Amino acid sequence: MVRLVDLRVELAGLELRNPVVVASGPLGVSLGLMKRAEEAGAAAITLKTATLRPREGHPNPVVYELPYGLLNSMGLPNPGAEEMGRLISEAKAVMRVPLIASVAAQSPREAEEVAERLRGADALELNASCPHVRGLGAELMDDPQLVADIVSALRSFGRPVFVKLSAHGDWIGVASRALGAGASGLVAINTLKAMAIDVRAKCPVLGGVYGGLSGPAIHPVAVRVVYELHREFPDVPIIGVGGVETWVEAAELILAGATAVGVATALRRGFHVIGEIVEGLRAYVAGEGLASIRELVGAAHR
Amino acid sequence: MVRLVDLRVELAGLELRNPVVVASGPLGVSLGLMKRAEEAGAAAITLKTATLRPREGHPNPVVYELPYGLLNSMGLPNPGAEEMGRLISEAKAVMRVPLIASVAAQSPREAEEVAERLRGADALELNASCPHVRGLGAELMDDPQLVADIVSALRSFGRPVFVKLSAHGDWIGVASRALGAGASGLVAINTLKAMAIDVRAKCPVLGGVYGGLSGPAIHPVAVRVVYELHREFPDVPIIGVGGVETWVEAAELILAGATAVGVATALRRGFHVIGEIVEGLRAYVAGEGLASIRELVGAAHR
Amino acid sequence: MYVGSEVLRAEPVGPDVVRYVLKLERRLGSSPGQFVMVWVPRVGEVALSVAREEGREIHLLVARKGRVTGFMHDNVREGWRLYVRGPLGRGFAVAKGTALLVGGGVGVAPLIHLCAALKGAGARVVAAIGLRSADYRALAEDLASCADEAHVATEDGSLGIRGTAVDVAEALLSERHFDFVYVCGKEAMMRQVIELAMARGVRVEASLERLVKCGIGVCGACVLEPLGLRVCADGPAFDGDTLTRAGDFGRWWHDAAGRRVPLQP
Amino acid sequence: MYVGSEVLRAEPVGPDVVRYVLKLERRLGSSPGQFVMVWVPRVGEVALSVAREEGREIHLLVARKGRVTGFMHDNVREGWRLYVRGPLGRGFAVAKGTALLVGGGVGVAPLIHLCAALKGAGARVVAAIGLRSADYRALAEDLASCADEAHVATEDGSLGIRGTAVDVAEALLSERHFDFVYVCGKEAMMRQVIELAMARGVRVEASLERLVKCGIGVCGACVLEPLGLRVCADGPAFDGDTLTRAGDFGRWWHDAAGRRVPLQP
Ligand SMILES: Cc1cc2nc3c(=O)[nH]c(=O)nc-3n(C[C@H](O)[C@H](O)[C@H](O)COP(=O)(O)OP(=O)(O)OC[C@H]3O[C@@H](n4cnc5c(N)ncnc54)[C@H](O)[C@@H]3O)c2cc1C
Ligand SMILES: Cc1cc2nc3c(=O)[nH]c(=O)nc-3n(C[C@H](O)[C@H](O)[C@H](O)COP(=O)(O)OP(=O)(O)OC[C@H]3O[C@@H](n4cnc5c(N)ncnc54)[C@H](O)[C@@H]3O)c2cc1C
Ligand SMILES: Cc1cc2nc3c(=O)[nH]c(=O)nc-3n(C[C@H](O)[C@H](O)[C@H](O)COP(=O)(O)O)c2cc1C
Ligand SMILES: Cc1cc2nc3c(=O)[nH]c(=O)nc-3n(C[C@H](O)[C@H](O)[C@H](O)COP(=O)(O)O)c2cc1C
Ligand code: FES
Ligand code: FES
Repeated sequence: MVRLVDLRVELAGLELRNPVVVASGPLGVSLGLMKRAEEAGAAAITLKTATLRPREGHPNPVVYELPYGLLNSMGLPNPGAEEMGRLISEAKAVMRVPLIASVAAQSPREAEEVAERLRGADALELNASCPHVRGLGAELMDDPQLVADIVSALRSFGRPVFVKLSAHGDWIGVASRALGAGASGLVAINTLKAMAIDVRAKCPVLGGVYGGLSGPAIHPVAVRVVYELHREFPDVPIIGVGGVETWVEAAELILAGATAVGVATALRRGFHVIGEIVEGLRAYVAGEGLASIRELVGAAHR
Repeated sequence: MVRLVDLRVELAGLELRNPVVVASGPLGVSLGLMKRAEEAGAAAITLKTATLRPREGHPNPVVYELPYGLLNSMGLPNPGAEEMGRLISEAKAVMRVPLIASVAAQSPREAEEVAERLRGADALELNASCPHVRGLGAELMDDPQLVADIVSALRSFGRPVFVKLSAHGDWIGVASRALGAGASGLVAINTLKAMAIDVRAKCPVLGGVYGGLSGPAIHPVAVRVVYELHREFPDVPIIGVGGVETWVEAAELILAGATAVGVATALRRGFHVIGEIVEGLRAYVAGEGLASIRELVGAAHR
Repeated sequence: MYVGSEVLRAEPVGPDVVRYVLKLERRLGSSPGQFVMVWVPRVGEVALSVAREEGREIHLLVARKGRVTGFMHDNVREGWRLYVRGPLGRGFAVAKGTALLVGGGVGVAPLIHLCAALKGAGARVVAAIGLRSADYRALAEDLASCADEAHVATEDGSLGIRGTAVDVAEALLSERHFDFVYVCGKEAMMRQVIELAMARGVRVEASLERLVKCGIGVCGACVLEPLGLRVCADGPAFDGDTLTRAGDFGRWWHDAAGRRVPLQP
Repeated sequence: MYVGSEVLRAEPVGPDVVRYVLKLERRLGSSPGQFVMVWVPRVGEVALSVAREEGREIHLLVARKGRVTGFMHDNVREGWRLYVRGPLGRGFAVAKGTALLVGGGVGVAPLIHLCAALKGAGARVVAAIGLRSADYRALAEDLASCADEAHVATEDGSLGIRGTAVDVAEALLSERHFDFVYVCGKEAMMRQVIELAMARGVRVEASLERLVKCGIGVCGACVLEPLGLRVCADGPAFDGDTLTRAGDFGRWWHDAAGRRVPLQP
């Protein structure tokens, strides 16, 4: 007997039907894929990170599969903020779940220009953590003041602003400054900086040389980052991301302090994983004799 | 037909019969285990990290097994530098391979006191990277000047000094300062900061709450760190550590720029893994038609 | 996680098409219509259909297109090492009965693999092959010799009838009954064949190409809108019904930056 | 990677020993002599021998020793959830013929599991059980009822003969032939039994306890010098020959910091 349980959560003003969100990346710039994710049960969709101008990304190979995760070196390919904005308008017309637009920029000015074009989205996420693109993404982690300034700029659009953190660098410090500048929530973690070398070819495999490690391998790292962020900032909503393959990893991140969880690499097994995670969480909450999943957020700290 | 190949490498003055070294930790403080590792083929032994005074470490559970790695939160248990020094003297009398003593300290003064007692070892390794002990280990990564000062202090014992880096923090910066202060080589990487929560018990599993992730999960991160270190410091010997389970991962680290590789987590499968890695490397070098494994060090950069 | 391979043979089968026969370190285990990503170290990686698999050997038919395929044609000879990941994607449904296989140029590649499987399953196979000219004769050979019956058309009439694979297919579909049609070639051509088959109530599958980056369904590069079909993971083989609902089919393409651009003819 | 379990029963089998019967979420699959690490969330984790395994149920015999076992005795009742990892270590060699099982106090735990396996393998089992007093009667029951023949000794003579398990074992070994001796208890006791058996050329195995931290052989906490034997991974069951060469056996112990300290008697 599965009891009636309430999976809804509120995330910096966004009303989510359950805590499972698609993380930035796997859906590329496809409305069709967004719809498939929504139909599979996702409670919100994060768009592919957009830059001001179009980017082709790194040459192939862009991924390297490992038994316990995935290395990717996409290099933030995207059609630029202008086209991403058009996609968002189209998507808003047909999607019922909130859309979170992901922004990459090197200055507050640039971030504003990007966000201006993405204003149709329900929330903005600053990608301060992409490990395989020079100048964009993770380099921001070294400059907390810049992150704060970009957050201030993004705030002006009247949408919740999330900051996506890397597990490298001083994420507590960056989070603290970003929150001080008005960020509404945090997303953690992005992929870990990594690479692969083929021992026969004797050279790096990825076209971009460096890549980001995702999937099960990084899950224990994500749990730790989310746990510490929640301990430092107990009132701040967090989207926990990293190695969520089943409801178990999702539950771990929620217990650590995440209000919602993001899924990326697991989608290589198909969109059905989203529904499986949602239903698994439902059974878990019921099995624990609770009425709402909200009671579990941060419960591992108690 | 396996051709005769030369597996010997030279590591900051240490002559190694092959590139496979036991990393700090798995052998605890046991001369018997060191001998077993030597008999299994290890070319050098790193001792458990020693602190000035004895430490009991964290309460159980101290490990959490994952399909793709291991979380440990030992908490640097060790009998203190005095007893470790006695062990080293005993060991030097019966072991033929070099012994590397690992030092944890919070100040140059303390490091000197520790190293003074460990001076029987063939080399010293500064543990600047243990992720689960407050004040000792990874916190050093935030203070490159302190690392440099400790390295200077350790240099006075006339032994090669290695610095063991974390993949968190500014390891390039720390390495650069350490080398400036006279470090002879680098060891990378230590475990990644991580943790596990049990979803039924709804609390952290490890007695020390936080732990370090090792094994296959961290291997691509180790490859990247070693690759970048070798690019920055092409003449500096590196012991590459992280997820070496077979000769393949060992070869990857060597191609990335490591002169030797360290093995820890793989030993849970038994000491025979050391011999398997050594023999696998021998066959690999032969299969590539090379005379010496030294030709492969850093070859992925070419 | 690449499987290493050695190039056993690299033989031109047309002015700008080379057949590569690779010996892999271990069996691939592909089904017809699946593809592999072939990595040329320090150069790049491209998607290629498995044209044949026997033991540890696979055949690839590679048309010169751009950077990587150009490098392969110019440099990759017998004895080279190539690195393969796969098999990837979802291949054709192998049906019983009588099948019509319609291939345009290098599009015959997955059909060769399919033909062998169909024959193995006891089907009767008729092939309709369109080539630019008789210079591509060798490209058609494998499929022609596998099929029970093969019809070749060339644009200039230098071999077989003058015309396209569509012309041949249309004639065959008009005069006989087929249980299944499989097609691979340019999208405009595939569109026409799908229409011909569906108009006659014959089940049809087509194998598509799009810009493939990850090859495993996690990046969205290869998507067909508005259905959100990933060629690399939901395909490359799709049934005709699905493709008629995929507006992009035959019309739009996503470039490397994900911009929607008109499909080159 | 713990297996969750529910405590089905927690029954005292002596003044400071409790038998816990756990129902696991899935089968453990232990062989006799193997152990598990039992995690009591927010309290700690201890090594315990599997005293019996039937389907998804396992038995543990837990002596009050310190922090964790004390907490268990005081709090862990029917309905509690405990978390188990294992089976760990290398257990006893299950031999045929006639076996003598010598258990001191809670040391009977692995012998109960072993007895069932020996009986299953067609062996004849004689048990020699040493207890402090008749108050521990229940602790001996499982082994006594499994064995073909059981002899009990108590230190105060309140049950069976007055004396120790060693006294019983010595008498039995002097009067009959055994193919194998298995012993578990205090190390001083085990040393004596091993000597008795080896003097008569009888194969003998003993199950050891040491301070176990990781339980999987990667930390060195449980080591016996000078052989570098890890109780958790190379043992806990060792043969007599190995143990006579392990100088620490019966003499030295490593404390939590890894200091070598005399073994408490
Ligand atoms: C599932 C699948 C199976 C395929 N099977 C085969 C096969 O068996 N034989 C074969 O020769 N080719 C096949 N292809 C196409 C092949 O992957 C491309 O021709 C190749 O990637 C081009 O790489 P390049 O570096 O040589 O060209 P590039 O330097 O990348 O230049 C190619 C140019 O052509 C355009 N283009 C047109 N179609 C494609 C395409 N499908 N992929 C990439 N670029 C394209 C690009 O936009 C670009 O401008 C297949 C593709 C897919 C997706
Ligand atoms: C392979 C194996 C199988 C075991 N099987 C059983 C069993 O079936 N039943 C049972 O009751 N016990 C068993 N033990 C012993 C049990 O693990 C310890 O008694 C327990 O860990 C003590 O934990 P504690 O927190 O209660 O005591 P603590 O608070 O840790 O205090 C225990 C004190 O006793 C000392 N001590 C003496 N022997 C041990 C030991 N072996 N482990 C830890 N501390 C020790 C410690 O140094 C410490 O001072 C087994 C041990 C091993 C290694
Ligand atoms: C193919 C791929 C593309 C990604 N692209 C982006 C991106 O554009 N922006 C971003 O912030 N994160 C991106 N990520 C990171 C994911 O959003 C996520 O943080 C990371 O993969 C960890 O989650 P996972 O283990 O569930 O994959 C990408 C990940 C993958 C695998
Ligand atoms: C149980 C255990 C104990 C360890 N103890 C130490 C230590 O005392 N000092 C240290 O520098 N590293 C220690 N390490 C880290 C290893 O030396 C090594 O850097 C890390 O585990 C990555 O290598 P691996 O993937 O081969 O395990 C320990 C690792 C493990 C698993
Ligand atoms: S190429 Fe990445 S989803 Fe198809
Ligand atoms: S307890 Fe760690 S090696 Fe045995």
